[in-house]
Amino acid sequence: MSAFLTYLLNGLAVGCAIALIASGLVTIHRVTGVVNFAQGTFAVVAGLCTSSLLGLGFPHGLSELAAVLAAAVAGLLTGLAAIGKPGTTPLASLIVTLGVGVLAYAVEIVLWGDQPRSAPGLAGSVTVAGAHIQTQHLLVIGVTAATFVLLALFFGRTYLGKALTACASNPYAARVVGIDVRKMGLLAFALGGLLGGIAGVLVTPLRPISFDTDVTLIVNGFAAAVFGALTRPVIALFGALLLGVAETMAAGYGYGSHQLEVALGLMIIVMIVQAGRRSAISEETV
Amino acid sequence: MIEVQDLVVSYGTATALDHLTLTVGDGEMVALLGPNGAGKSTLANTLAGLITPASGTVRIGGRLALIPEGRQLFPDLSVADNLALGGWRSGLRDPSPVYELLPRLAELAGRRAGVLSGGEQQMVAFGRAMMSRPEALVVDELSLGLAPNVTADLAAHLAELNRSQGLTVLLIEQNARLAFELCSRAYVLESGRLVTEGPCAELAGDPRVAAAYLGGAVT
Amino acid sequence: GGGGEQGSGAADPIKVGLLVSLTGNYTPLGSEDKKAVELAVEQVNAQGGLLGRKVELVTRDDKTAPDQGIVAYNQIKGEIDALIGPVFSNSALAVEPLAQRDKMPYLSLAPAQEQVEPIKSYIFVTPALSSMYAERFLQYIQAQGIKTIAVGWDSKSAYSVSGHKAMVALAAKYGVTIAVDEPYETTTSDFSPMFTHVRDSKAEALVFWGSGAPGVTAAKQYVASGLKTPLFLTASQASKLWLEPMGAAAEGMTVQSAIGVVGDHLPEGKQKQVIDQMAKPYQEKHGYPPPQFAQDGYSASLLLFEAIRKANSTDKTKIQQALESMDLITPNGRFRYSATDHSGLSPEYISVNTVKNGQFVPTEWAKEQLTKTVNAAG
Amino acid sequence: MPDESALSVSGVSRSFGGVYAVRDVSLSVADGEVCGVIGPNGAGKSTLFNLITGHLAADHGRITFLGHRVDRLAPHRRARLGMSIVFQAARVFRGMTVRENVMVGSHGRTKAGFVSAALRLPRHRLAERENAAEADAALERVGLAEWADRPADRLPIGQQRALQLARALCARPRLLLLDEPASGLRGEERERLATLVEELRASGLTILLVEHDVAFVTRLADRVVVLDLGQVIADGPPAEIRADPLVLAAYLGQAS
Amino acid sequence: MTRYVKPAAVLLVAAVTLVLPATLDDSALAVYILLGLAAIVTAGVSLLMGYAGQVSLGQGAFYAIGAYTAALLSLGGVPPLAGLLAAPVAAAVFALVIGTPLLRLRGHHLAFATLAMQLILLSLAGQLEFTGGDIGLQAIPQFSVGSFEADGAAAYAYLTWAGLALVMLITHNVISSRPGRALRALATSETAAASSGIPVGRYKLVVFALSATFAGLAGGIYCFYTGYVAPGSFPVLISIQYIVMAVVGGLGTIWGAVVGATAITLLVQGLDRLASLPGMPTYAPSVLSYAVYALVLIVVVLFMPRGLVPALSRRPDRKPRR
Ligand SMILES: Nc1ncnc2c1ncn2[C@@H]1O[C@H](COP(=O)(O)OP(=O)(O)OP(=O)(O)O)[C@@H](O)[C@H]1O
Ligand SMILES: Nc1ncnc2c1ncn2[C@@H]1O[C@H](COP(=O)(O)OP(=O)(O)OP(=O)(O)O)[C@@H](O)[C@H]1O
Ligand SMILES: [Mg+2]
Ligand SMILES: [Mg+2]
Repeated sequence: MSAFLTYLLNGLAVGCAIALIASGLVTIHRVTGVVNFAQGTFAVVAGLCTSSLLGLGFPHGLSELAAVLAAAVAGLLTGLAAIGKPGTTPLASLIVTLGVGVLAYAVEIVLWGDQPRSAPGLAGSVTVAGAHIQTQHLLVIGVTAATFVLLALFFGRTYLGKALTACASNPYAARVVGIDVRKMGLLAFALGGLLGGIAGVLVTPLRPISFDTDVTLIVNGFAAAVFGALTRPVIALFGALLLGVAETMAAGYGYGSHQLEVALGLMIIVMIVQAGRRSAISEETV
Repeated sequence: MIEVQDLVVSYGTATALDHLTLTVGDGEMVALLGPNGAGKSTLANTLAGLITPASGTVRIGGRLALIPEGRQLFPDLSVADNLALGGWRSGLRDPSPVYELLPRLAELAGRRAGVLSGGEQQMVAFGRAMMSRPEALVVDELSLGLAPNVTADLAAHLAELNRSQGLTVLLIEQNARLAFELCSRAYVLESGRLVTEGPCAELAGDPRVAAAYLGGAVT
Repeated sequence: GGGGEQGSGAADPIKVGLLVSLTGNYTPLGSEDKKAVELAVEQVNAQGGLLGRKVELVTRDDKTAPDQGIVAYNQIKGEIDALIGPVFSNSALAVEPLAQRDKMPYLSLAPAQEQVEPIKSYIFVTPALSSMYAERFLQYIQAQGIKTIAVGWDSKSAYSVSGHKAMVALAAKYGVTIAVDEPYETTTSDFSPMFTHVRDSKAEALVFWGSGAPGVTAAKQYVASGLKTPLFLTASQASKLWLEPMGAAAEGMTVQSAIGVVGDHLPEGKQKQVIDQMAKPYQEKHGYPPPQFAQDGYSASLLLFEAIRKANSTDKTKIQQALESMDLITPNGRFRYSATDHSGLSPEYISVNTVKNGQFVPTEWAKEQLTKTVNAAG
Repeated sequence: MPDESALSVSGVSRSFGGVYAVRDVSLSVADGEVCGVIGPNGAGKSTLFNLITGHLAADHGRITFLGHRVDRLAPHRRARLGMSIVFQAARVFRGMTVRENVMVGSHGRTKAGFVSAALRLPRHRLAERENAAEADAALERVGLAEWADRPADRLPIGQQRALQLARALCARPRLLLLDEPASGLRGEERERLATLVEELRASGLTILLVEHDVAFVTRLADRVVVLDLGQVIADGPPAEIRADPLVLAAYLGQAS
Repeated sequence: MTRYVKPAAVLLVAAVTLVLPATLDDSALAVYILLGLAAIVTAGVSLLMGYAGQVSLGQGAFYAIGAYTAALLSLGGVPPLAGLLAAPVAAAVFALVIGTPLLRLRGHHLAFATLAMQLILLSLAGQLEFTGGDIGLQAIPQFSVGSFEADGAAAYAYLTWAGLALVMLITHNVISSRPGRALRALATSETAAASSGIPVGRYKLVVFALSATFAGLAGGIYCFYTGYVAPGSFPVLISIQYIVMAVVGGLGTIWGAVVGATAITLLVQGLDRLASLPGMPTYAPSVLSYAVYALVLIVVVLFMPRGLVPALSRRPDRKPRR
């Protein structure tokens, strides 16, 4: 039983880290309709920044904060490239974000070299009902919970959140009612950068980060975000948790070398079942 | 309220509006007629600042709202949110005045706008424009998809607003009978140019206009 | 293909191909290899070159992708006299059949077992094979009186898969039982299931196979998990790439390494001298001691240079013949290639260390063993 | 009556999250009949059309078309049996010319598959030429002939609707469902459309027509069905319907 | 006048294609072959995405299936020609089998599912005995037909470009006819397509399989050319690269695939050459190739959002057909 609980709790923590990447993807897509393949980059930038700042002797807290802000700036810059030019289609923007991700490799290598870096986080572990879990994992779970509550409230309840959603739902109509779609898109990218930064800062103590870690991060994050149709944070969170728990459970019960297949296969099956319930005509609302 | 001087708008190489000049005075209701592709919607979009003209000037003397062609709602948001966002410029957030005018929308408030029927969407589009408390309103097809009684109600409401608050209206409408009933003056646009203009009563008598716009399936 | 020797007047440089990953996943490894090979070339040229000719490097990037390795090889095969090949096993395996077909002397930087099983006459390996690391650990484990172990291994890494396979095959020989046999994937980010299984077993040590990120992730989570079973790591972790992110948490952990990594702890002699010949200038130039991959690159260069000297020619067949009778001490240890052995090294050149003050320090057992080995080699 | 009817709908319902859009609707349309369907906004007219054409699945009820039970068939199977629909919202195929759009209409009654297309068999070329000719004829009929080579998505709204009609005709349907075909058309164009519908009726086509222009419906329909809140509240000849107090209250208001 | 421009251009391209392999050296030929293979796969991506509107982020999986099929068969003693012909067939059959459930998904869901499919497939190939695990399959025999053996790179170049010509011809014929119109129609509206009698599900499946066929063919040629196949040869990034090629060349154009594949391959190879020149600092290859590649990509996509072909040819490729 305690083994099960260990797997479950750790799986939730793994899922939460994925969810943070997904949250940025969802935020940006929900507002701009762009799938941001540079999302993993924001986490990498924040992770590398934290590691450098801590290395330079800056205190915890300040280092992390500065790193998250740096990621937000990276988000804004990505946004300027991806949606700054009028008439860029979402597909073109997607390719631009891919390009930005690659460009970031060059910048990161010049600034930080190509070796993986790490940063100290919360040390030690706690035992909950006989289950061991790292303190840093608890932190990840806590921050994720808070982030998603805020995000869900922001998009679901606040006027600004709805205006942001409106931008991707129908950009033309958004302009008709007077919303500055471009500015809102940039805001979303900055917010996406911020969320990616939070993910990076939290994950770096758990696993080393190098310039190309973004690929792993984005694959998982993309899976979770797509689960929530790239627009619904809470469902994306469920997707991420499903992914994380499935992976840990697979490893826990003897399928350690098939974690990936089990987790991804499960996601595909759930998606197909969901899709069976939707009709084409209701998805094609004009 | 609306002053258009020598306006030219083009899509790539195609000219949609060709040196167009027209005015709509404060508190006036003016109809704009024209065949498909005449450039009516292009003009509406230009007035709302959504298209940048190639040359010429557009002057708007107050807050302008547009009811765009084809409803153009936010399909993923609820009816209530669609209406609330109509108040982005005016700061009005509470859609209850619209519900009073269109009680049907109150029933639909929580539904996703994308699944509404055509006419229901048109009502939301109308309500959304009202939420911005416009001083001038450009309507691109008021009656589109609406049941006759609803069309009549909305037309009456526009007339009432015009009377009580001096709302300026530029009405683009294929149902010329309705347009002539509601408006005092009309412009007729063809291929991006004005071909006729004048008081509605006069135009209704013009045989060419009558044939093109008033004819049809009248029993 | 072919050619390249027609106009080999005395002034023409000897061209050595270097094909490593300079972009892609294996960049950190490939770039260390490149630095080391460049250093060796610099040194040999400073001594007047080989056969009175300068040595020139022709470097290409395999982008950590086999097909790109092939493209790159095809681009340079016409102009080079010998090749130092990819550190990424898959690239190496892709290029090797071509090199064999072209009769191109080829020194591989990849540790995959398959390169020498079966033996291809032109293909030689410089890093210790993972089976050697496996055997060395079992020797150590036996010496420590440990009977039951747990093994964690990356099912997606060729290095780790063959290391695990060798360990399973050899365990009985050293009287060791494997109580927990736990695969994971390179992308695994949470190792708590493995630690839970180890905790619930009788294992007295956990041997962890893996390279890159999992090595750090698992070791950190090991510390956090509070597991008491000692953690044994293989040579992939014997570099600053692992030490730096681990920081103080690494203290006391057991990590294997090639002999070159612990040069400071060796008795004076030929072996120590060779290690210093590389480590000192490397440290000066790059600011940190040469990691394992750099040693591999440097060793490969020394082996190739020696073969050319012995062959007294850049004729490819002659170089191959010289390699097959090679006996040379390098930072990786003493290589004795033969017609039946193209990996040349033996487990005796592997050290088992403990991390102390952020350094790899050989255990007492290892010190004893290495001293014996080094003295025997002279 | 069911025997000679082209289409018969009986007891069909469909709800969305508890709200009935169509509730226990039964109606039948005789072969060659033009049946008008009117009703307030949100009455369920378009939903009914979607149920008939199969784009939505009915919760209950049965639908038969030309003697086939169709309520379980996929939309394209129903189309192949001879149903064509002109949607309320214009759905033109982007990135294709007007003629290509119309040629798609003939898909259900032509054969050439991937293999014969890939190999460019002579039979296939011949079929293509015939299709193009038929598409041009359909375009001529709806007055779009001169637009044939233009990209369809740039057409003004009115033309897009005409294009949809041409595409439907190109399928040579037995039953044509028109959802507000006259909306967005001015007088002259309405007249042309009315004439076209009359011609089609004369050629024996069965037509279901939704339209808010009551004058248009009364002129063309043999019979009018009135829906309100998903249910049929009246069914009869146009003149009768226009005088029905229930209909006046729910739909026509004072306006007519 | 313009009537003759297009055939003339096609003839010119064909002539250049035929002459090139004879004049290029091995190193250039390698690029030429990989470029042709990439173009074949990209043509499938372009057909699937540009015409039928379905996104696949897993096209590399079909490439891999083609390669493994041909490799396993010819290692098992089957004549290479039969192996090569089996490659596209196997890829198509696989696409039909997995497409049946996967194509119920739309848009991003489909993109993710295909990506995951490739990850799963590679992971399995890396663990199964008969596929050679992570090490893969080596010493695949040279391609041969009867007694003629293709041992020089030039022979593979001809094989590749013949394959590409075939793929382009099929694409061209398909998209401009009845099934092609149906595909282009369902890309905009599945509903409207279905009401015109188009069996939407089946058509999506067929075009998915057709694009897989192309990728499988390329994979078959690839395995004979390199003589080596392993999971690492088909990373997920390769699938993304095909999409980039298709978009850069111009989605929904026949020539876009070739132009996109050419532009990207030459750019990448050129940068590679430049960066590994002697005297470059250690980081140069990565920094230079990442930075320049990214900048070129961004600039092209921003300033030619519809791709190189439409931008260069002003008139869209899709001519109305009579
Ligand atoms: N985005 C566009 N790109 C190119 N041409 C366009 C575009 N939008 C409209 N046009 C063209 O501009 C002209 C005017 O179109 P507009 O939509 O303004 O006409 P309209 O009078 O509103 O017609 P309708 O009565 O059908 O609504 C038409 O010829 C149309 O084809
Ligand atoms: N997918 C759906 N989900 C929820 N409600 C729906 C959905 N589709 C339709 N409805 C509701 O069903 C009712 C009937 O819609 P329908 O489109 O059939 O009306 P209609 O009679 O065609 O109206 P109109 O004349 O305005 O076009 C409407 O209230 C609509 O909001
Ligand atoms: Mg218009
Ligand atoms: Mg309707």
